[in-house]
Formats: sequence, C-alpha cells, structure tokens
Amino acid sequence: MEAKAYQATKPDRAAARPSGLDLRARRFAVWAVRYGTFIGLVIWLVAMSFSSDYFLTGLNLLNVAKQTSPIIVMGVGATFVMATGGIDLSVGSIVALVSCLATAWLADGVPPGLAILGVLGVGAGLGVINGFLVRLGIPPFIATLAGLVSIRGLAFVYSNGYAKPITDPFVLWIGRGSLAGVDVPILIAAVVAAVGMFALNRTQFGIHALALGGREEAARVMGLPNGRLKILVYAISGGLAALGGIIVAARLSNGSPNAGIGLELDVISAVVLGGTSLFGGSATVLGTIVGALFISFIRNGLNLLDVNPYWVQVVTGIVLVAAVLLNTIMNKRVEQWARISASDE
Amino acid sequence: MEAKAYQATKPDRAAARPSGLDLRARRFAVWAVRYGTFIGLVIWLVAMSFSSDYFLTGLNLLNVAKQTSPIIVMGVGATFVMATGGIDLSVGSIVALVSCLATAWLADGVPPGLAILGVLGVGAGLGVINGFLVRLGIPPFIATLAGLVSIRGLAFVYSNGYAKPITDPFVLWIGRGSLAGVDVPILIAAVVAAVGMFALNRTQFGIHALALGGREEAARVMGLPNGRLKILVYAISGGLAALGGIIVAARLSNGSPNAGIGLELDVISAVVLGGTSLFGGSATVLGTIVGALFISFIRNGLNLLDVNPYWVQVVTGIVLVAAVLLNTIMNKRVEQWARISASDE
Amino acid sequence: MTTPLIRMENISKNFGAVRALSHVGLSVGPGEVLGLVGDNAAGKSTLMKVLSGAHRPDGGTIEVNGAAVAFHGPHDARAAGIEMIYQDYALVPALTVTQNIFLGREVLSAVPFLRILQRRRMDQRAKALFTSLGLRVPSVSSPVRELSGGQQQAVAIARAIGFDAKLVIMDEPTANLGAPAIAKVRDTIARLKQQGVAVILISHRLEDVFAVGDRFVVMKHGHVIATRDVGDTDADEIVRMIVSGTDVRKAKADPSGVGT
Amino acid sequence: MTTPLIRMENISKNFGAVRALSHVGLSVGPGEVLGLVGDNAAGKSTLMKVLSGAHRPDGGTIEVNGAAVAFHGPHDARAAGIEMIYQDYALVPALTVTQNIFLGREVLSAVPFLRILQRRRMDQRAKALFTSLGLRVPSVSSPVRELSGGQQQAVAIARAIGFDAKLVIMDEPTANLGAPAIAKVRDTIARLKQQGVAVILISHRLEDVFAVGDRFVVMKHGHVIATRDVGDTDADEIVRMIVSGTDVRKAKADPSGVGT
Amino acid sequence: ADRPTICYVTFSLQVEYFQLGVGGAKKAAQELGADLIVHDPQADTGKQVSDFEDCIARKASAIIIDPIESTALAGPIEEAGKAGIPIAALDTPIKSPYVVVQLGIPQFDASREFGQFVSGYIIGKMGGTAKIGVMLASSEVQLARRDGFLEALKDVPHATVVATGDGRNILEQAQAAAENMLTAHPEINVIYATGDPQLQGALAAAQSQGRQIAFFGWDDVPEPFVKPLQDGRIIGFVMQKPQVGGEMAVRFLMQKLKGEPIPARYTYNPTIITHDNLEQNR
Ligand SMILES: Nc1ncnc2c1ncn2[C@@H]1O[C@H](COP(=O)(O)OP(=O)(O)OP(=O)(O)O)[C@@H](O)[C@H]1O
Ligand SMILES: Nc1ncnc2c1ncn2[C@@H]1O[C@H](COP(=O)(O)OP(=O)(O)OP(=O)(O)O)[C@@H](O)[C@H]1O
Ligand SMILES: [Mg+2]
Ligand SMILES: [Mg+2]
Repeated sequence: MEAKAYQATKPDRAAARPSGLDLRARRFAVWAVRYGTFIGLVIWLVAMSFSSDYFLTGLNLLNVAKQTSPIIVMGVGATFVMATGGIDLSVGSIVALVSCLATAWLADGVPPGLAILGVLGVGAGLGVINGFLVRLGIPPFIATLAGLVSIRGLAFVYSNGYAKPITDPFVLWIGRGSLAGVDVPILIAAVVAAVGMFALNRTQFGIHALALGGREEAARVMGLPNGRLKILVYAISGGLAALGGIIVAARLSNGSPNAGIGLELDVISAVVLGGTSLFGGSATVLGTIVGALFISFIRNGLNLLDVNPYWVQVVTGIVLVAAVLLNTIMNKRVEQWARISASDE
Repeated sequence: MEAKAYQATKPDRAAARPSGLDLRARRFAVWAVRYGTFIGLVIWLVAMSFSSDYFLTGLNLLNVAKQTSPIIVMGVGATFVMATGGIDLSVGSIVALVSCLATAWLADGVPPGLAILGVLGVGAGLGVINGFLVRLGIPPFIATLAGLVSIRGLAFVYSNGYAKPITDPFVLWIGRGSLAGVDVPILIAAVVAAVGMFALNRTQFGIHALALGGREEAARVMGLPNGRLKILVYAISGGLAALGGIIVAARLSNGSPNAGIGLELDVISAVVLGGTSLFGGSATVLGTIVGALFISFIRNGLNLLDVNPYWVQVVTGIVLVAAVLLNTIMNKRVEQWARISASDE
Repeated sequence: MTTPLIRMENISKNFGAVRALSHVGLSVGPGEVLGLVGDNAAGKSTLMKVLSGAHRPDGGTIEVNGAAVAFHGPHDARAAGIEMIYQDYALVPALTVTQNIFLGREVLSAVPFLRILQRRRMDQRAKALFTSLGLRVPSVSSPVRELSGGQQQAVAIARAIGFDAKLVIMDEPTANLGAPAIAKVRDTIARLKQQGVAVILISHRLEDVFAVGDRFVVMKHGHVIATRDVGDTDADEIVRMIVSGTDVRKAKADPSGVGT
Repeated sequence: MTTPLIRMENISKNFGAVRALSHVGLSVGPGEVLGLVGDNAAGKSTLMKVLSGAHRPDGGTIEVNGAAVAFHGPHDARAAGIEMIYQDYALVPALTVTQNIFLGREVLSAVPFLRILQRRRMDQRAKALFTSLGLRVPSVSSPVRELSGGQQQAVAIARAIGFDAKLVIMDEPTANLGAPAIAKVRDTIARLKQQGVAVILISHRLEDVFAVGDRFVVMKHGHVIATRDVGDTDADEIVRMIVSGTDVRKAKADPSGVGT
Repeated sequence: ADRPTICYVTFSLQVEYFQLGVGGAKKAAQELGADLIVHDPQADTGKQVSDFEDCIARKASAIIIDPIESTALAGPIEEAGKAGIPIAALDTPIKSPYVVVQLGIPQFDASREFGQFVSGYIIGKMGGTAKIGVMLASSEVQLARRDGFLEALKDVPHATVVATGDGRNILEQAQAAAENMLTAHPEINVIYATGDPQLQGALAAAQSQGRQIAFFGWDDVPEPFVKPLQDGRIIGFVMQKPQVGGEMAVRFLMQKLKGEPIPARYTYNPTIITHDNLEQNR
C-alpha cells in the first residue's frame, strides 16, 4: 500500500475570484460550447467560401438545401423518437418501400394525391408496428433493426428488385419544382420543421414525449399515456420517413428498392449532432436542422475541393465524434466551470 | 369520471393450488422459454430436414458452420461489449480494413504470421480508440457509428477501392483448409467461443465486465477499474473483428474494402437472439453461438427451399423480433408465473 | 358518523405469490391526518398506490364522498382530488419546475384538438403557487435537475397540493431529512389540515404522527391490525403492535387472538 | 491518548462552487462507535466518501494507525480495512450474492496472470460468512435482484464486515427501516464493537446513536461544529447544535462566537 | 479556366469495372490536358444525383455520368444542359437531348449474343441438356444481362434455369448464396453470373464443394479469374473493356468543347474471352 499523504497543493478555488475579463471569457466559452454545432457549421461555411469559388453560390447552397431536405424531414421524426429515449433504424427501409409502392401505384393509374396519402399511411402504419413492439418491451434498437431488415425485404419482394421510373408531373414537381420561387423539397422540409418545432415545444404532446424520455416512471405515475405516446412517436417517424421517401423518389424520378440504404445513420447522426440526447428527455428540432445541414455541407465542401471521395467518409466520422464530444462532455464541464464564476459574482 | 366499483371478481390466485400435472407443465414452460432460441433452432432444424433432402447433409451443415464462423468469432467480442452495456457498430468496417491491410501486406512479402499479428493489432488498436471515446462519455452507439463510417473510409483510402486476391497458401488454408478433419474456420470459432465462455464466467475480468454493465456506480465504489474495463472490452471486440476479417478474407481469397458491409447488424442480432441483454449485466457466449447459427440456418433453409431471396430478409427480421419477444417479455411473465407455483409447493 | 372522504373496503392485491394486501379497509375524513405505520413490507405503499391509481387492486371497493369509483390510472385519482407525493418525488429532471408541476394537466389554449400549451399562464400560476405556499425555488423555468434535494421536494409538494386536492398522500416524506426540514414538512401538513385537506402520512417516525396526526392505522403482513386516536395511545403501544402484528387491546381481551 | 485508528485532518473538498468540506478533522479509535450527525447538506456523506476512497479531497491528510495514506480509489481504502455500507447498498442486481460479496476482491486460483475465479471456494466462504453473522439469504447463488430489501441489506452488511474490516462506515442504515429491522442493525453495530471494529454511523435518528454509540460528531456547512461523548449530552443539546450550527457550550463561554 | 474541368460521376468505385473506366478517362484527360474530377456515389442513386448537382455547382466544363438508375438523372441533366454543360453517358443509355454522346455496350443485345455462345457450348459439349444456376445482383444492368441471356436460351429446349441467387454485388453474400444454391441443386452443371462478385463467389462455392461446373460470366478479368480460365472451369467470359468507354468519353467531350462534331452513339463490342484468347487480351 502506498503511504503518501494528500497535500493541500491545489489552490483554493472558491477563493479565487475571477476578474471582469475572465468572466466575459467564461460566458463566451459557455455560449460557444452550447451552440457548438451551429458555430462549427458557420466556421465551415466561411472557410469553404474562401477555399472554393463555387461554394458560396446560390445554386450550390440551394442544391445542398435540396439534398438535405429528406434528412431534415426524417430528422424531425427521429427527434421525437429520441425525445422519448428511443431510436428508429427502420426509416431508410421505409423510404425504399414507399418509393417502390408510390411508383407502382402511379404506374397503375392511381391519382398522385391518393398515392401520396396511401404511402404516408403505409409509413405511419409501419411506425405503429414499431411503436407497438417497443411498447411490448422490446428494446427500440432491436424492434427497428428488425424493421430495417424486413421492410427492405418487402420493398424487394414488391418491386422484384427493379427500379421503375416516375412520370407523373405532380410527383416530379414535388422533387424538382418550385413554388413562389422556393424549391418544393426545401419548402416541405421547412414546413415539417416548423410544425415539428411547434409540436415539441408548445404542445402537450411534445412535453409528454420529453417527460416520457426524461423519466418513464415519473411520467407513468403522473398519469401520462406512455404506451400511446410511444406508438405515436414511432408513427410520426414512420410517416415522416414516408414523406422523405416521396421526396427522394420524386427527386430521382424513380422508385427503387435500393433507395435510402444507410439513410437511418445519416438521420441519427444529424439529430445527435444537433444536440438531442440519445437517452431521451432533451431534444431540439432546430438543432436537428443544423446537424443535417452540417453533414451535407461537409460532404459538399469536400466534394467541391476535389478531396478523394474516400477521405470524405473518414472525415465525416471524425467530425461526428468531435461534435458530440464537444456537445456532451465539454458542455457539462464548461457549464460547471461557468457556474463557479456565476456564483462568485 | 366513471363511477364503477372494483369487484373481487378475480379468483384468489394464491389460494388456488396447482395439481402435480399442472406443476410439471409450468416447469416445462419456464424451461422452454429460457432456452427459447435453442429450441427454436432445433425445431427449425427438424422441420427443414423434412422439407429439403439437402438440408441434413454433412456438406450443408459444414457449409453453414463455415459461413457462421466469422459471426461467432465477432459475436464473442460483441457479447463482452454488451455485457458492459455497450454496443459496437464498427466491427463490419474493421473486417474491411483488415482484409485490405492483410492482402496488401502479404502481397508486399510480409510473412503471413506477421501479417496476421499485425492486423490483429490494428483491430485491437481501433477497439482501444472506441473504448477510449466511450470512456470519455460518448454514447457507445455514436462512438462506434463514427468508427463504422471512418474505418470503412480508411479501407477505401488504403486500397484505393480495389479488391486484391490472396495467394499465400497459409492464409488460404485458414479459410479453406482443415486440421484433423475439421475445417479451420470452424476450429477457430470453436476455440474463440471456448475461451470467451471461460473468460466470461470463470475469470475476474468476466465478472467485472458484468458488474460494470449491471450497475456502473456500484462497480465504481467497489473499486473496479471501470475505465480500463471499457477500453478492454472494445479492444477485444476490435481484435476479434480483425480475426473475423482474416477468416472472411481467407475464405474469399480476397481482400476488399467492401467486405463485411452490414456484418455488425448480423453480429448484434446473433448476440441479442442468444439472450444477452442489450442493457448490460447479463450475457451468455453459448447463447451467442446459438443465435448466430439460428440466423444462418434460417437463411440457409429458406434458400434450400428456393424461397425468393427477398422473402428471406423479411422472414429474418420477423424471426428476430419474435425471438427477442419470447426471450425478454415472455421470460419475465412465465418466470413470475412459475414462482407462484414454486412458492405454493 | 358522517360520510368519510375516502372509504376503501376489502382491498386485496397480490404480486405473484406475494399477497401484499388482503381484505384491507381504511377511511379518512376531510381534514383528517392519518398516520399509516407498520413494519417493512407491511403493505403501506401498496395500499396507497391502489388509492392513487398507480396499482389496480385485485378486489375491493373504493368510495370517494360515498360514491364508488374505479381508477384506471393515476389520472383518474388525481381527477378525484387524490394526490400522492412519492418518496422519490417522481419529478422529471430534464423538465422545468412549471412543466413538472403541470405535468399531465397542462393548461391548454382554446384552439380545439391542437392541445397547445399556455406557457406564460402556467409559469405565472406556478409562481403564484409557490408564493402562496411560502415555498421557494430559484426560478420556475429552471430544470428540476438543477435544484437541490430540498427544492425538489418543494416542487413535489407544490404539485400535490396546488390543485385543490382533497387528500394528499405522503410516502415517508421525512426519511433522509434533517430536523429543520422535518419541521417544515410538519408545518405543511398542519396548513393542509387547516384548509380541510385530508392527509395520509406513511412514516416510520412515530413522533411525526404524534406531532401532527389525528389517528394511527397500523398494518402488518397486508392486514390492518389496529386503529388508534393519537390522544388515546402512546409510542410504546404502537411499536408493540407494529412488532407483534396484533392489536394489543384485543389480544388482552381475547387471548386466543395472540400468535395468529 | 493512544494513536487513533483513523485520523483525518484539514480535509477540504469543493464541488464547483460548493464548498462541501472545509478543513475538517475527525478521528476514530479501534472499537469506537461514532455518530456523525448534521443537517442535510452538512457534508457528512462527502466526508465519508473521502474516507472510503470514493472522492479525492482537495487538501488534507488521512492517517491509518498513525501512518499517512493516500487513497486512489475505493480499492485502496478497502485494502486499508475501511469499508462502507452505501445507502443504496451499491449491489449489482444481476450478479449473485457471492459475486457481490467478493466483487473487487475475488478469490483467484494460483494460475499466474489468468485471474481465474475459485467459484466453489467463494460460495463456501460466503455461506460461512452468513452463518457466522447470523444473517440469512435464500441462496448465495441467487441473483441479488431476486432478494427482498432486507435481504439485500444483509448482503451489503456481510460484504462490509466479512473481510477483517477495521472500520465500517454506515450511511443512514436505518432510514426507511421499520422497528424490528432497526433493532437488527443496532445488534450488528454492537457485535462489531465487541470485535474491536470501529463504526462510523451517519444517522438522522439520534436515538440510534444514543443506543449504540460512544461519541457524537456534529457537522454543519462543511465544518465540524462539536464533539460530545454520548454520556455527556442529550438529544436536546445535539438538536440545538444541528440547527444552530454552533457549539452551544463554546457559544455560552464565548458569546462572540454566536451567529457566525 | 484555360484547362477544361471534366467531372466524372461514376457508379461505384467499389467495383473494379468502374475503376477501369475511370482509369481510361484519367489517361485520356492527361493526354489531352484536362482536369478530371471523380465522384463516387457508392451505388447510391441519391448520392449520385447529389454528386451530379455538385458538378453543376462547381461549373464543370463537361460531365461524364455512369447512371445507376437511368431515370433518376433526368432533372439534373436538364439543369446541366441548360447551363451549357455537355454530358456523356456511359453504359446505360439516357434519353435526353443534353446527353451529347452515349457510350457503351448495349447490355441486352450483348448478353443475348453471349447467351448464344453459351447455347452453342451446351449443345456442342453437353448434348443440349443443362441445369443452369443464375447468379445476379439487382441492378438495372445486371438484370438486363440476365434477360438477354434467357432470351437466347429459349432456343435450347433442354437447358433450364433451376435456381437464381442474389449476390448483391458483395462477395461474401454471393459466396454464401452460391453455396446454398449448389447444395440445394446438386444437378446444376452450368452457372451464369451477371457480374464479378457473383462469378467469383460461385467459383469459390463450387471449389469448396468440389463440383464440376461450367462457368460463364461477365465484366472484367481480375486476377482470380485467370487461373480458372486456364484450368477450363470458366468456359467463357464477357470482357467489356470499360477503359475504352472512359477514354472515349473524355475524347468526345474534349472534341465537343472545341466545337467539333461527335457521334451521338459510340458502341464497342465486348470480347468473349475463352481459354484460347486469354493471353492476347490481358
Ligand atoms: N411491484 C411489486 N412487485 C412485486 N412485489 C411487490 C411490488 N410492490 C410491493 N411488493 C411486495 O408487496 C409487499 C408489500 O410492499 P410495500 O412496499 O407495500 O410495503 P411497505 O409497507 O410500504 O414497506 P416499506 O416500509 O419497506 O416501504 C412486499 O412484500 C413487497 O415485496
Ligand atoms: N457529486 C457532487 N457534486 C456536486 N455537489 C455535491 C456532490 N456531492 C455532494 N455535493 C454537495 O456537497 C454538499 C454536502 O453534501 P453531502 O451529501 O455530503 O451532505 P450530507 O451531510 O450527507 O447531507 P444528507 O443528510 O442530506 O445526506 C451539498 O451541498 C451537496 O449538494
Ligand atoms: Mg413503502
Ligand atoms: Mg448524505
């Protein structure tokens, strides 16, 4: 056993009063860490606009916004799921199934409005199944992993593996048209995000979802309908995945069982990057949008810089870890450090 | 508000004493649910042997065992990770990187033994990074998701996207040879499983991993080296993923950055099917083996029946959910029900 | 005797083989403070969870003001004016003080179907509530996670008594508390009593019940053993009943009842 | 005065801006039962966590049997014979009784490096331990999750005193317990004392300390306020010191000390 | 702005076939003094559209596209066309006035021709009777290769396809699927594979089961196929020479940028590699 005594070597922290400058620096640090992803995005945008002439063009920014819109739409759903402490791995596969179904129905002469409503219903229905399994007590990861596998299988069964073209002008307009000068996918993403933001922060449903994720037992004894809430958030996620699937299919003018492979990982990354907790109880739709744009702009910027496409992947992973590290760990440390100075005032 | 009174309508359960027959039936039910996956596997094997003449041939069984061996090897690592309450999504990408590295090194004339040791080191090293990030407080899902993306990127960067053949006879022997009549991949899987089983149940390390997953705070105040344990389990998982990568590369006589795509999901499914808890604290290596074989035999059987390969995916997902439902939910219910009869005795 | 506020009769509840409650009856009048005491595993918490709607009984009836009711969940019990302060407070750490206080009975705007929160209104009402109760929290919009244990308890108390409760159940509110905090809890109970609110107090500290209570109910092994007015008994008698599990007076009168 | 078993001097500990302990000193002799009392947030648990190696102090020294020690973690403290029974027992629910008891100090086989468990040996020793302590659990190989609260406490106690402890720290062992269980805890403390084991008992129930303790140490706001032999004080004086945060005798002697 | 920038959005660099195409284009670009930028959408249609849009955004002088799903690109191609960027399409034809040249092998026709070669082998060497296993992956191109083959096979009444396996273009999957297929159908004596990983997986499966099977397949001649060709396990093999496609796409686009006339279609015929002509084609 070691026999070395503790010495009172550390300075007496509570006694060291920070100067005014110090205080301002600390406040800035807290602020910087809290809005870390957002600041990261801004820095990246500025750096890129110096590195590539093509980056800060309206065309490019619009392109990226369009590319990101399905991720934002699906990310809003995932934000609600994660607010309750769940996860939804099945959304990429729902995109595939929905794009095949919509294409086939349109080819069979179903009116586009009806086809769209139909696939939204299918997406929400698959979400209800996910939610029901979670409610039965299956861990969300497993329930939706099974969905990931089975639903893509269904897409292949239904389409027999073939991708089919979409020719319906209304659906094509959803993917590539514009309304009042704004591209339709961007418009859809903006509406979904606005509704999502409102629902999460301003409605009973949003608060109940956060309470369920924050402490399930407390939500239960306060009489919240936990089971129904679970089914609801997965249904929303499934429905928004279907909407994302429509956008993807319309953008590609094509319904394919290979659509959306790995999209669930992009969606989850965006939500986590945005600052929503993977463990539930704390969620932000605005953060999800920032996270989704961050991922897209990193890819886009590296592409414009002619970086070897393989390196883009490597960098994306590293950025994910770095941002989460900043968001969760540093956040705690810095906030605690700042509270010291606050109580010193 | 409703105004209906509760009535003592339910029979007085504690008073109803089960007969001897009833008792035996209950004991059987408990046993059946506890070994649910195993029984499922046996039933499937029997059913298949009636449905397809080719199923119960030595050749087929050996084939399936060989196909399953990398999943078993990697599943043992994942079992330890999940024992601590973690998850490792990066193993499929480690397989890819390792297969590229080994192939390139062999082509450069590195002796096979050295090349194998080298890639095992690389796998374990990547695991150490994963573990270190988890120790820093990043949720395991995110830390290893970043690994999944980055490490596959590295595999592409290193190989420049090209698959390369392996010609070294020793390495090929690992994939296709046999020792004392047993195929080498099966042998490797058996050895890894045996060591893993021993380590989990009979060594201090195993108990400490389970304690960490069971209740981290208790493990901490009891003086367990939680941080080191986390790094260790991810290092093991990474090292075993590298070993799995060697088997895969050797079996395919080929090192490819595309190797192991989606393998992490198979591995996780096998572990969960085997009865290891996704939340840590309870784990079984034997179960993982059964789970891995179950998945493989389902695919194999459906293939032998000439089922449309797309349906195989659908069924795999459904089986996953059904088995986990049986394992976790029913297990609890039935065991409680059986405890009633036990205390009645 | 007038109609009691709450009357539970013949309540039974099993957990698997464990009979937590068997044919238990209990009644509380308005403004009455009832001390529910008994050894560990006597069934006190289970009985109160039945009353607060958290557990469904296997049998028996509950009446509120003489009318039979069936609680399908905590929501129903709260609607009937029965509130419970849980031992762990049952607060959601990530939500704010206001959000916790109104959890499950949010103030909604008039827009139909949409269930939009009136956040400012709730904040104001929460502030007013704390002022009227003489309790203090730093800010009603700070997350409960950032409050000290005592402040969290204040939130739990405010939530339970802020909504015209007729009965407040407290499950061991003073365990782990120091003397000054215990005094505050006693004050709160006394104030509730004054306002005509009934209180059921589960406590292993008999002195709390003697200080503010009207009546003891002693439980053991899922049965109610005895009932005593506070003025008619002493700590010694209660402890003997808790330990022995028999009503000492009945036992004296009828020796065959001993050692059931 | 002989060398005390444990001597803590000048211990300070901050959590961010919160000064939980400032220059605290404390000593315990072999076989002495010390009651550590004080209001909520006085710093009792923090001081004991420093002593059990769970927290590192910001400054100060700890001596065991007169030799200065530095604990780099709970392991070191346990190796020095200091055990703590945590309020939540700190058991791992999924592990068996034996596994919990030996957690962190497993009996290993002689094979070098491999750290193979001697499972049968540990089971036997666990059984023997329970027998010798007069405690009962259904089976040493059943998971702790399946035990009742009282049985879990028995496991926590057995783990703390089964390994030649010199000092056992108990953090509010009687909160939430009924009278019979409290009596058992008191018996355990008395038995430890007989065996020459020192005990530090944190409790809001002064009667526990009066029943089995030798000395009170009163804390408030991170300071030790006063020390009293059990025979030399009464509940009233202790409560007054807990509430006021001043040593009433010193305060009387030196009125300027009041109202610090 | 002196050197033209050509954007090459490939299919997936994870497949050697496409790497060779890029190789050919790089060679031509270096020779002709153009900058070549390669984008790899990794067989993901959505990413391919994004990459294509990035090329428009960075004002590339011309774009070469190897479509994953031909219909998906209609919108962005129109955008590029309106921005005055000429486009060359490889392998899969795209109907659009802005695609100035289509290069590649007509997959269906070529596979029908190859199917006739296989039919000849079955009639000549196997007496007209064969049990065929097809190994494919679900992409537009590979499904066309299957359909052309089946078309040709109609002329041989006793040659029947008894099983189809999906290799998903991933070697491990392909090998597992082939192993299962061979186990279930011991009668299989011919395998037709529509792509590299499928052929390689089937070869390995047959080898591990010690089966005598005549192999026919597609794409390129990577190392693993040389020995089976020499040993006579692979009977015939369609080599597409994707380098030619990549190289010619760059050449045509450079001509177009200079205002020279170019053909709207450029087809080159694939070579069927056999044991006999292996050496001159390596
Ligand atoms: N959810 C549950 N599942 C199974 N058994 C339970 C459950 N809740 C309580 N019990 C059992 O019911 C019995 C009564 O428990 P209860 O919690 O009501 O006792 P209590 O009087 O509140 O004791 P304490 O003073 O320790 O809080 C105990 O045997 C307990 O183990
Ligand atoms: N891990 C921690 N992080 C931050 N502050 C802490 C931590 N642990 C204790 N504190 C603070 O230190 C002070 C002393 O707490 P401590 O738990 O030691 O009090 P206590 O005397 O044990 O009180 P109680 O009787 O309520 O258990 C309190 O203000 C508490 O909030
Ligand atoms: Mg209780
Ligand atoms: Mg404490």
